[in-house]
Amino acid sequence: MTLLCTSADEAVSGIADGSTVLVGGFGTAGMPFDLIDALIRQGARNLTVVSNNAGNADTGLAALLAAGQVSKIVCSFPRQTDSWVFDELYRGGKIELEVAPQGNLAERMRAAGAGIGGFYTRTGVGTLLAEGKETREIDGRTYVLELPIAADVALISAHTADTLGNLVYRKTARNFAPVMATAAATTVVQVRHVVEPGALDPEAVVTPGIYVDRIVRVPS
Amino acid sequence: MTLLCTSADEAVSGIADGSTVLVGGFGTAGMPFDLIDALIRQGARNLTVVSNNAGNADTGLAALLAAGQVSKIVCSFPRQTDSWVFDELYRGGKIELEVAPQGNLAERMRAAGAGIGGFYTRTGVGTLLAEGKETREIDGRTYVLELPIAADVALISAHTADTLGNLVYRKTARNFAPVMATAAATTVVQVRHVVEPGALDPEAVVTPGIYVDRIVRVPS
Amino acid sequence: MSVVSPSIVEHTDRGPLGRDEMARVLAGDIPPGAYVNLGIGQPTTVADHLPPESGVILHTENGMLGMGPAATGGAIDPDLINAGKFPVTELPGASYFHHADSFAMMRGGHLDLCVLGAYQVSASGDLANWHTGEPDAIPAVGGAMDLAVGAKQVFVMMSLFTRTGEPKLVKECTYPLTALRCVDRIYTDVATFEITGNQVVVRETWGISFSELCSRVDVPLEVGERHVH
Amino acid sequence: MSVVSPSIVEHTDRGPLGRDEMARVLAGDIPPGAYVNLGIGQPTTVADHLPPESGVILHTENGMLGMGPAATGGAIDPDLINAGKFPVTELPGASYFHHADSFAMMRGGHLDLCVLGAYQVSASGDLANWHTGEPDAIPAVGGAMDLAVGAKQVFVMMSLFTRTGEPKLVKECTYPLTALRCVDRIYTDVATFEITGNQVVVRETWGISFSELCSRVDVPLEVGERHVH
Repeated sequence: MTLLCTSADEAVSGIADGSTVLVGGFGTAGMPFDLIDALIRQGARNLTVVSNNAGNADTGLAALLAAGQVSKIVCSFPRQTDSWVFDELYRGGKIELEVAPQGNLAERMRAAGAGIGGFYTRTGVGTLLAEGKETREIDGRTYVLELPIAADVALISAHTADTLGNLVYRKTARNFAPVMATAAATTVVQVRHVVEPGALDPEAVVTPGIYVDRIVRVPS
Repeated sequence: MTLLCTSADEAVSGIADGSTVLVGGFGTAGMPFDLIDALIRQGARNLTVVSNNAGNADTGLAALLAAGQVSKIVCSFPRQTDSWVFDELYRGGKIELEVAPQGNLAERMRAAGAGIGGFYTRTGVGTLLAEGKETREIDGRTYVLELPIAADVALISAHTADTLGNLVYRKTARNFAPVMATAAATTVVQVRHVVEPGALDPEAVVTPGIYVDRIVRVPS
Repeated sequence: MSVVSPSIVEHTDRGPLGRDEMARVLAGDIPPGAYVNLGIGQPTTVADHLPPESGVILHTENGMLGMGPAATGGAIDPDLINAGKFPVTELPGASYFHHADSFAMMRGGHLDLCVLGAYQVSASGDLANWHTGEPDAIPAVGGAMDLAVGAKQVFVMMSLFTRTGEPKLVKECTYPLTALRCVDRIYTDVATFEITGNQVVVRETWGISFSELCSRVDVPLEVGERHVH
Repeated sequence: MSVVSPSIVEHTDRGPLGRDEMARVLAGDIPPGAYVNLGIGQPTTVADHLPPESGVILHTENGMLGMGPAATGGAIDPDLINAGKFPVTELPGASYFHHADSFAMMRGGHLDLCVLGAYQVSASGDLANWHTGEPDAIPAVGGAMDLAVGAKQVFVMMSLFTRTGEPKLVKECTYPLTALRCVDRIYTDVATFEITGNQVVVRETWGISFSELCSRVDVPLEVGERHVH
């Protein structure tokens, strides 16, 4: 059952200290700014955040980091020209960092959502990022074992939802959101538009409502 | 580069004896009847076919089996009320059968298409279908290791293609086709309509053209 | 203060449930708004007892959520079928997806419930429903193993006895297994059962008393308790 | 009968290639109709030298095939960016997909070609392009490791020497590796190289002769052969 919330604050209510939170977006495209702002107001601390980047400039994920609510971040590309909030926390030893290849980040969340206990990938073989991980020869090639990333909560944004939680996205703002929606116990979505069931083309739904727990419409 | 063929015969040309061929469809929905008929005319033998079922009545995959071109079939559900062609070949010892859970069939083809060397699944644990397969405890649960199914050729059907090979499907005729398109060295598609690039909604493309090698339009 | 009373309901003033009645009883236990997969064969008939206002959303493993009733006449579309390969319809809010996504949904634990037929269920919830084990049988598993391990809850729907009177609820399955310890409830013509831990609890009987049931099934049966305030 | 002749072309009558010229040389080697991912930074500029009639289709790992040129002015759309997070445009025939599908495409070997920058490439094609290895560096890998193992061919684009004159084509990488034995060709300001088996073959030079190149790079270099009929 998908709950249509009346505010972003309602949508993020109940997120516990110590939660693992998936945060959608690639840079700022698809980042759920309103949900993050609400999470800052809500105040959950000691969070593990999984997101492609570690925040840009001073808003969105960067603001959550600046609020001191994140103890660990799992991402593929923290270092950016405008990642100064993360950079300072990291150099000050105030945040733990796990860097994962972007494809592993995506595939590990997909695995969590798909009931896969682990998978073998060629990505990272022979590199620092595979150190300490199990490797295995399959058909003459070396693979690394990667494990799922499951989460308590996913915060994502989409373009339009119907009231059953079916989602469509817009252009490259889609990025990680559909995968994250499958990997979290509770998926919270900010959308620009909410429509009635039947208004979305069933052939074009990207995230079926089964993956969506809470929706809030935000001004675009 | 996607090649627009003028006939189903051209589309299936060059399929070698001994090939592994993925055949789309769930029952008859989405079955590429015209491509199969062309493959019967083309005559490749000793094929391994991967498909959800083992043919219905006397047309499509059943006709390919009846033509004696298939030495092994990998499927989830061969036994149906109208699978008499397969049943007779099987009971006569004239075809080898590998039964796989339907989810493993789909996920193993996805793995082949996604560069995954193997994955752990809970499906089949403790059953005949996991006998002889490696098992492993992950987080206190038992999983079975399943390996990819890659193929030489995929024969699938879609509703509409653009000339770059982007595909959209129709309702539950979509089924295995998008996954099979990723798992074969050569993907051949029969479609009802061909349109120019730009005519399909980029948000609604299901199979990007990168996975499609040959297209042929067939009367619907 | 609370009083503990047995929670079983015995309908001994009537005969066993008919197939349609079984489907209705099971349908009544499906929570509103649940995402449900109904296995092929008898479980499919449960859909006939789910009113639209229940908000239950049906999944079919061949790539659809929001499946509607069987299609008839001009509404029959060969591109729109259920897992049993019968023509069905589409409800508002439906979505289509490919087979790997459909089974990821199932295997990833997103379906609230599936309903499956069975040859046998063991006292610990092992399920056998795909293979008779006979030497000349052609094995066919379909999505049964995926559903059994993937759905949050597995309800089985079957007659309790074979035509020759053998119980299908058994200590250990003799048929080849579909999945281990996966069944949560069993809906039969003469009783409904809940498998909790290693207990088999009888919730309701039809045309048979609890004590007679115990004598005909070679599995220890319990009566549930209800706390009455 | 065929005559074997060296296939190297030495442009010693001019200086090294500028960045734009490097991009043009590389672009000229991309087969028509290829599916290509251009890494962030310098490789992105290759797109400026791919005419529409080449039919080359660009992939961006943040979920798109059919990426068009950079967006400017009113065409800038914050929902439509490339992997470097710059605004881009959409070409007819484009498609969008989520990150797992995008990387499955990459990792599954479906891209014909990717172009990456590098700190170092070894004689056997090992690539180092994600981490300086300095103790205070913040590591950031993005999609580099996935691209390097996934694309059918990996072209590297870099200056051949560091600012202090050290060659970046080395016997063994001293920087942390991105992937093993993955690089097929190296496009630099002074030469292009092909890595075949364990040979490094020089195809073309600019502003430097083959022999001078050999003296400045601590890797055995070969001259390719061409069969002339």
